[in-house]
Amino acid sequence: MTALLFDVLLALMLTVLAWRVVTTRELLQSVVLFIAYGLLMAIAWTRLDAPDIALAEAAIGAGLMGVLLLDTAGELRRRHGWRSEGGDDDTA
Amino acid sequence: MIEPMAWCILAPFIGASLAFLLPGRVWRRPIAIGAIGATLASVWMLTSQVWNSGAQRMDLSGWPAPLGIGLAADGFSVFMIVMTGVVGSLIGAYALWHYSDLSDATEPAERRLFWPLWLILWGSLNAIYLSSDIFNIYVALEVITLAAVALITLSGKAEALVAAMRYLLAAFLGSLSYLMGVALLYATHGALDLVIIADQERAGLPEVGAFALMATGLALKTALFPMHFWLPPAHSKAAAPVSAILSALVVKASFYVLLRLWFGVFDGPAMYAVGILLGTLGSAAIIWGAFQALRQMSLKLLIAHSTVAQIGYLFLIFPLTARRPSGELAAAGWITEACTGVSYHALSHALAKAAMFLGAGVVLHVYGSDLLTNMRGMSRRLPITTFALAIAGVSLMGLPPSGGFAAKWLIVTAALGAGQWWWVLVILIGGLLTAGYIFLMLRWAFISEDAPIQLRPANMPIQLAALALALLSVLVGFRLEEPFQLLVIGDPFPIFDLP
Amino acid sequence: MTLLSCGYMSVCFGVASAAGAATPETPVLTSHLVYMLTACLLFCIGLFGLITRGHLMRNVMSLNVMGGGVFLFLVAVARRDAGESGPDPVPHAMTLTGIVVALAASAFALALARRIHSITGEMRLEPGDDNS
Amino acid sequence: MTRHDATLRRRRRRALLRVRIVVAGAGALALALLLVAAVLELPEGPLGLAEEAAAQLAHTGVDHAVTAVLLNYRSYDTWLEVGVLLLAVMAIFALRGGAHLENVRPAPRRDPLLTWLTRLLIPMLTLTAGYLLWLGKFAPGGAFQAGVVLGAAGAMLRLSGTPSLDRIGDVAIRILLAVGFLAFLVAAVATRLAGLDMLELPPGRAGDIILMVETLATISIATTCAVLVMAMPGAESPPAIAAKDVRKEART
Repeated sequence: MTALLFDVLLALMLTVLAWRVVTTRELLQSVVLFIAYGLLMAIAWTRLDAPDIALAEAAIGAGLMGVLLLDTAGELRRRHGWRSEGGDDDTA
Repeated sequence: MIEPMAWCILAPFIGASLAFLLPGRVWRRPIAIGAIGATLASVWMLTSQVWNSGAQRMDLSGWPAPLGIGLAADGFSVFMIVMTGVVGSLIGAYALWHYSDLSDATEPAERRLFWPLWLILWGSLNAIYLSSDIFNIYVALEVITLAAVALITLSGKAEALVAAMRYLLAAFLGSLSYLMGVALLYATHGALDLVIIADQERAGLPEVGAFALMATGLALKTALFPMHFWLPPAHSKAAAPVSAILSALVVKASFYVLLRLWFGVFDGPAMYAVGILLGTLGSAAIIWGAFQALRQMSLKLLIAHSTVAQIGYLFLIFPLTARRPSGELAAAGWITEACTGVSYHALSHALAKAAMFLGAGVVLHVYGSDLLTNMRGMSRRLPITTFALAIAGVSLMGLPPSGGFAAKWLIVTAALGAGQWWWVLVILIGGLLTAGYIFLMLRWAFISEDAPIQLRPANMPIQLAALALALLSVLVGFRLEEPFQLLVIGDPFPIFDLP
Repeated sequence: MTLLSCGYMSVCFGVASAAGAATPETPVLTSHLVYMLTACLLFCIGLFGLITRGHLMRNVMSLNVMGGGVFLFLVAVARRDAGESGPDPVPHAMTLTGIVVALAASAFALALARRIHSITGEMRLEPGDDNS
Repeated sequence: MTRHDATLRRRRRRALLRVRIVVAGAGALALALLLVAAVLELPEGPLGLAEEAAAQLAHTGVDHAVTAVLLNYRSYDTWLEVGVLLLAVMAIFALRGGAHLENVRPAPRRDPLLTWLTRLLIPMLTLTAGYLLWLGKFAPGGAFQAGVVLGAAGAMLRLSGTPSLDRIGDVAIRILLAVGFLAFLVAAVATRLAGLDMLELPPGRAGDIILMVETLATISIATTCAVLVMAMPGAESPPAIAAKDVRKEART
């Protein structure tokens, strides 16, 4: 039962993180949340007896993708200063 | 001795590797010509093998189907491979000139990367037509997507990059949707091989979900209305040979997969309502695409919108092969006409559309712009290209005696046989609109120019490549017997044999 | 947040016990079922993000969220089909392939987005309309 | 007047956005419901290929089932997957205006701490990659994980300003990138010429062949990952493309 509760909690956190990744206003925050999503996904896969995939996801999905995304976000900031930092949204 | 089936994939891949490793000027031409020649030879070997001894199947990695991946070739796959081979090598002949140092329109990077990208794309198109495994099809679809998008970006112009980005996002979404369907199918059947899944019992809701996801993903990749938004910019902003490859060949691959799934995996014909829905979307594409083409002022955009319309005809196969809720086939007795008509339409459209895009490439090269208003005096300056555009237009309109006419005639016959007369109406309106935009396009070519303008000279080989494709698109209308015999080998449309 | 989590948990349990009620001999809620349902949600959340946001980096992230859903589903299926020697390796291999393919496509998309940004100064496809 | 227009446009945009959100939300919700219903109707299992894969494991040359699927049962998929990675690099080269790594973003200034850290980490990362690669034979691990770790080492070299991939020349880079794809290609042709099915590995030597192919694939994957990180188009536009734009303008 504890294991199941852990699974449900993990599933819940994954869902909330995914939702925040797509809805957060701040771009950089979204990237960080995305990396957290990847790492959490790796944990879920360990729970599902898939250590290979967990390893790959941590290295590729969270690691390499994270580097590329952070680098791109940094590039945008270098070019625009803080102006367009969170400015992919002007819905109040 | 390697099977012709394997050669069809290996030959372009070997060519692609060589072209990537040896991009120098000295090697480019021999590698390209060698790869085209070797691939054509493999296609020829495969065709004669299937023609003489029926459908083929081989296991890869030495493991038969549930565990390993199988390659299978029946009449329909060979038909598509031959289409890709003929159209692809003529486009290749054009590209040999377009990406040579004689042409000043391209950059060294483009010339270096076109051949590896196009050859890998060719190989994976053949891989799709031969694959018998739904996950393998997913990987091959991704190879096609990445290669196609990279080809668009080759020209390096801002608008081409934006178009490529939109295409990449749409195709990526389509792939993921397809993959989710694969996951659902695997969860239901525990297998990935098309034949094995087809032999299992139908499984209700999970299968409906899988079909919805896969069909939507593939329709997005095929640019079925209203999911065609990415196609006109992507196909019109690329360089001429790339546009021809995309419009003539790439969109057909995802349609082929959809057709395979419809007949092979899901009991498509039983879904009457879905068939009608797909047919309706196809009709909307025919009307909307042609209507949009009428309004374009640039030659390549006009041709790209025409592709949206022509894709619509392909989707008429679904209502025509569906069963009525009562159980009998809607077009019983006319199934052969429906299936061969649509396959034939794919072929004649590939030939005609490649001819038009290559012709547009010649225009763009000579006039420096593809605005219709700039094409004045073209009939005298570029008689061969004008002729090619006109003939390809005849085939698109479906005037006799052309491949397009034969295809549309067959579809109309099947629709009347099925009692679904409304598709005939759509085809008629679509034909009229097509005639409209073709004449609108050609009108400018026959207006004499106001003042003599300085133009770049066009050389013969590229004009001949367009002309050859255009002539073929008409000539295929004269000989229907062999393609028909080829198409039924191995029973690719499993309802052929029903009364 | 707490409200949301309680709601989610009760939905999960409710759905699963309904499934369990339909076939009484199966366990009420298995962990792979939880993950399968979550996977479906993740897929749809990613789709929602892709349609509603216009920023290219967000599009890439949304697509990867969707991909995460697909892969989680596959891994959960592998767990469901576990034999004596562990979970089914075929969906695992499919997932691994899928992750690499998604990485390749995402890296290309990011590079393309950056190139577009350096030429046009825009990080979205329709500069005029704000569809972030 | 203009400000009024701007406000109006803004309001209309927001309304459009709201419509879009509602439509997308409804669509996604409907799809979610369909999927959830489908999942609840899935058969109980076990269904898949776990038993078959385990039964034949002894003939695959490896002891780890996932590696067996990737490099023996379904090696054709893995081949195409390596092809996808190669394509991603080609695509990025296309964006950069050529298959060369000179002119990648200027390396940052040397930082003593970073250099020290690099010296420490590179051997460790390389060892880890080798270990992961070898591990794949009988435990979780394998070419892709090893390749990414090795690629991270390459990216680190770059970060610390140490000359690495950007100095070894175009031809060498291309060979490193393509060698994984070529390994599968050679295996496909060679197995068939040896009278086996295409890509079929003879049980006796399968382990060695897999290790060889995996090593080559690891090299390609590592190079690919390093190039993906290093060669992302940056602020400076690649000279080839910039020059081209200028020429295009001059012509028209």
